[in-house]
Amino acid sequence: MYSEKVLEHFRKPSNMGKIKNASGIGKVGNIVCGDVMWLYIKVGENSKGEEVIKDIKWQTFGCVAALATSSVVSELAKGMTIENALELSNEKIVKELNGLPPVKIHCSLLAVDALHEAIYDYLEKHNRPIPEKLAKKHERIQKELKEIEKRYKDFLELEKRLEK
Amino acid sequence: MYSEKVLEHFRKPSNMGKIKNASGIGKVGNIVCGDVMWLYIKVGENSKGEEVIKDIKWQTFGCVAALATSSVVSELAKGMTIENALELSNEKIVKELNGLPPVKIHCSLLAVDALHEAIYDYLEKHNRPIPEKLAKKHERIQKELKEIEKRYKDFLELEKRLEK
Amino acid sequence: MWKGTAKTKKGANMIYLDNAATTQVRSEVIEAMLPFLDKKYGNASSLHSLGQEAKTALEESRAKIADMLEAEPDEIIFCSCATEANNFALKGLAFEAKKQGKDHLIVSKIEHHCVLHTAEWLESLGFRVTYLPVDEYGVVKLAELEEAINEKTFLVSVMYANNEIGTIEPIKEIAKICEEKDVAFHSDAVQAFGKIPLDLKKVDMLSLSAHKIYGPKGVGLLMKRKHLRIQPLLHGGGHEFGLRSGTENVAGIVGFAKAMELALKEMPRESKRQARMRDKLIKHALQIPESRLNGHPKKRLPNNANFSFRYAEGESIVMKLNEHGIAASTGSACSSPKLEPSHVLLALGLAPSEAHGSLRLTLGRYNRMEEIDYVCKVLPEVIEELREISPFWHKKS
Amino acid sequence: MWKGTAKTKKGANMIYLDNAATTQVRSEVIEAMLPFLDKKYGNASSLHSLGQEAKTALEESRAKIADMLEAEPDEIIFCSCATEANNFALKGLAFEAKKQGKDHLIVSKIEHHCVLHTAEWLESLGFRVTYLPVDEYGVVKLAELEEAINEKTFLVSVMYANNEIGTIEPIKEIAKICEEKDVAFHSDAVQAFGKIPLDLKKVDMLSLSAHKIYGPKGVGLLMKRKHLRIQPLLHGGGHEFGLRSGTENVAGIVGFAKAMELALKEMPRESKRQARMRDKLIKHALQIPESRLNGHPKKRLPNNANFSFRYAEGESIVMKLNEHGIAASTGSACSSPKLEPSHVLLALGLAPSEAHGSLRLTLGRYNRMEEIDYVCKVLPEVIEELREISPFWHKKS
Ligand SMILES: Cc1ncc(COP(=O)(O)O)c(C=O)c1O
Ligand SMILES: Cc1ncc(COP(=O)(O)O)c(C=O)c1O
Repeated sequence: MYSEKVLEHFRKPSNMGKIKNASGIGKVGNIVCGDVMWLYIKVGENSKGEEVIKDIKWQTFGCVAALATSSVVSELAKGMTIENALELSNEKIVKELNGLPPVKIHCSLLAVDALHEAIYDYLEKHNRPIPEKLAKKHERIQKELKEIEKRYKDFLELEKRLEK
Repeated sequence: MYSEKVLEHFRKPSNMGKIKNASGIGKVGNIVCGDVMWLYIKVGENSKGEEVIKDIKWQTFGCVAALATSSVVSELAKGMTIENALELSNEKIVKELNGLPPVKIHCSLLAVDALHEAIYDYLEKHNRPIPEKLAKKHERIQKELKEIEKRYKDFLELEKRLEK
Repeated sequence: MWKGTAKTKKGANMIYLDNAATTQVRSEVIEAMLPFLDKKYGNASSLHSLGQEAKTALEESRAKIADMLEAEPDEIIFCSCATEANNFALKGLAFEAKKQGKDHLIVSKIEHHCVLHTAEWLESLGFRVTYLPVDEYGVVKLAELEEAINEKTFLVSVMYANNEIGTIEPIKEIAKICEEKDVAFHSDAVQAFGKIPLDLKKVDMLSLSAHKIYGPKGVGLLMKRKHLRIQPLLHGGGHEFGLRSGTENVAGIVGFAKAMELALKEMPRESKRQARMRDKLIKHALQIPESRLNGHPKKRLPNNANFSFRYAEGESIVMKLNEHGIAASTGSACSSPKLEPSHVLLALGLAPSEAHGSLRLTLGRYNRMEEIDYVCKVLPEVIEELREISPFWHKKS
Repeated sequence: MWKGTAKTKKGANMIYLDNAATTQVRSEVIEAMLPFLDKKYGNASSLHSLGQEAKTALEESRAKIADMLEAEPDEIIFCSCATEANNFALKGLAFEAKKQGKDHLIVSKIEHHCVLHTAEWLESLGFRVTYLPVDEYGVVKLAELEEAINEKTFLVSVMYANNEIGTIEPIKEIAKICEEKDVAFHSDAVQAFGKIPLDLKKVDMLSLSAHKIYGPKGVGLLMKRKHLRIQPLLHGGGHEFGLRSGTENVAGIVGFAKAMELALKEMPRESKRQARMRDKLIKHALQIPESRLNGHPKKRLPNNANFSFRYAEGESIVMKLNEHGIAASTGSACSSPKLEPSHVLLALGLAPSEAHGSLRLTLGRYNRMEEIDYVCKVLPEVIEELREISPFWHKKS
């Protein structure tokens, strides 16, 4: 069901790990859904003086598609200007992976969301203006998260029980 | 589905044909049902002076089971006293053939009916008293025939059209 | 043990003229199937390589078949036989249509029992069914079809060609009427596929069975257009686009695709060759007194000959022929022999003596003209023999 | 091409630990099937010798199987898979029960999807369904069963052993309750047959599938006691005592009978041998931190091990193992992978991180202890690797 490209990323994912003192962190997904991505970015300047994603790392709990999309998003975004990174779409990710099974398309969404959330986090922390589109997206992501937590309250309680 | 015994009778049926100047004829079944038997008997006396079936022949239109039961009934009845022939049952026929498929059991009934109708015909023609059981059976057979002719009137009309 | 690829195969040294009942699996098909029974045994739903290998074979077969039927791959739903496909088509659409307030379906009077009895079952649940009459050759009456369709009608089901008498139905015209009236059209093409070219552009659902075209028993398919919503007949794990659950019979499906491919490839040649044998059979059989050809004289399958011989009963004919090493059938080979004459022959308006005296000879790719010559010699003898025993014949002569 | 009878078979050089999903067809079974694909291809409903030869093989298989299940031959109804058998059992009885004014059925929460989704479909038609809870090991709660039965209840369906977690249900006790309350009892024994001895005396209906016991895909059966009336799911030619129409898959059925026979013969030895491998797997897997065994520690199938490894996602575990040449599964191998965690694990009360981190290893007759040793070495590495990438694990450590 997975393309060879997906499997390659799954076998040898790029940029996995954590950035200490990251410029921004995006945390998306929820354990109840089985996919969680944390994405770290380090923002810097390129030779032209533009703000770019100097470094990027991620930690993902999830299926093959979740791991592969994390990896490919990190590869694509690395070195990109913030502006361009905000234009990154899940179609682009799916295409880059030579397609994903229909049931797994949501994973590509998740990876792009994680990147954009990290950028939001960076912009907010630095009191920078937040583009309207990004603000809306952030709102949607947070709302969805709340809804899931509400809907699966009992299920999440079980998780808390385990943590003890 | 058929026992080897049934197939033997089918392959080499005994006593098939017609008796000219038969003592009695039994005609049972109907073309709409797909099985028709005409059974001829010649009655005579045996050495003990008893009335016996000296000769027996049959003509049958029907399936393998119909042909085989015609054959086996004729074999069994040949030489029997009238009394014994009236005791011949379809269970006996089925047993003699080492069984019949459930959907074909009715064929064994038909063959015994034909024999008993021939005896009825003989007794009636000679103004002989008719045992009550046989009279009842004759009534039943004739009633069933009428019912079938009534029920399948349209179908039988088609047959008449063909005869023209 | 499996010994390989004889081009001409035979079973039990019989002259097999019952190819409408079932066919011998082709050597090429057995060979295509074997790896999926043996080494490539994965479950097509499993994630690991063995599973994915099976999945790939499954989807390749689906794509090939879709191509042959001018359909999309996700319009091909594999199942266990044509009986299932027909039950699925009728019931699946009926339960869905009910939600839209539609409750009427139309089937021809000469459909296979698996369509007719399904329609009757739906009647027992409150659906209404029109049983469409046919003419004396078994051709569905188009004017009556047009009249029967009303605003509650959700489905018309007419077979592509009849399994007993071989009559080919006017599928294009029926499909056109259904399209105009916006009613779904299903066709049981079990006997037609691989024998005549099919025009499926306006057919919404189509049923096929592998074992009728030199494939294995236990595999069939329903082709169903995407625009048409139907409910599953088998609920479960969600296989086959959620429409037919149950672990896919990969070996069977691979064999099915292979059998279809070969059937289409050989069709031009085989249909001509078999038609020649059929025509010889017809010519000789009709020289027997009081015989008739059932079905359409022209619009009939190249491999089907169906006769009535008055005063010779069908089962007995078949068994006499069997004694001569010829495998034939009286009507359809459905369940165990029943007492009623064929519903198809009755629908044609045959008289009792004709309906009970029917013989179906269906040709296949392993038949040879010499076999037919032998049958032409034996058949009149067999009919004569049986008529000799029959009371009616003597009455006449 | 078929090369014959290796005693130890392997596909694609994998260590196959997904025997609950499907199994490799045994050489003996392939050999039993082949003649019925090749020379003995008759339709079991045909009157001629080729047909009768098939019929005889069919009925001999039926008689053998009836014997193994302590049933009568006419209580064995062949069909295409266990999915069909389960749909047939539930729907067939439901439509019949409705006529008697009964409309309530009870199924356990951990039934296979083909039971659960069938029950849901019946709900959509107005039937009422009780989904019976299980304890933390997956054992059905008998007291709740007793309470759930009412005068409208026509059926209780509880599987003999669960396909994901291997838990064996208290079938004897359930059957006794059903008998006392005069409710029919159906059990899906797909995973249990050939692994543990079955006690079927008080079971009214039983489902089996051939491909789980080294038989072919595409064959299953429903054992149904004569006293119980059910409606057909597939209407048609009236095959299988009028209860399941469609040309019988003779080759498949002959293979099924053979597979069952061999499974029972080898059961005493194989179940012990496989249990030893299972126990080794369990011992080693539970040494991995934050792992748990799902299902009952004692009352479990000899060939099933099911684990949760927190913070290592199931699909990824399976695919990592696949990279190491090990074929495993996360939960059931049903349809294509879905997003929800297994309904079985949820019914046990597992937390999200456990439910998403499950791994099912199911043993079979071709597995060897050396393979298990290798798996015990690889598994901890794989889990470790995946946890390395996971945000949660780092948070903890
Ligand atoms: C026209 C037609 N439809 C349906 C069927 C049913 O096919 P199967 O027995 O494979 O279910 C048959 C054959 O028996 C047939 O000839
Ligand atoms: C317990 C159980 N029931 C039913 C089934 C369905 O079997 P099949 O896919 O052969 O229809 C399976 C296997 O998938 C199973 O494990």
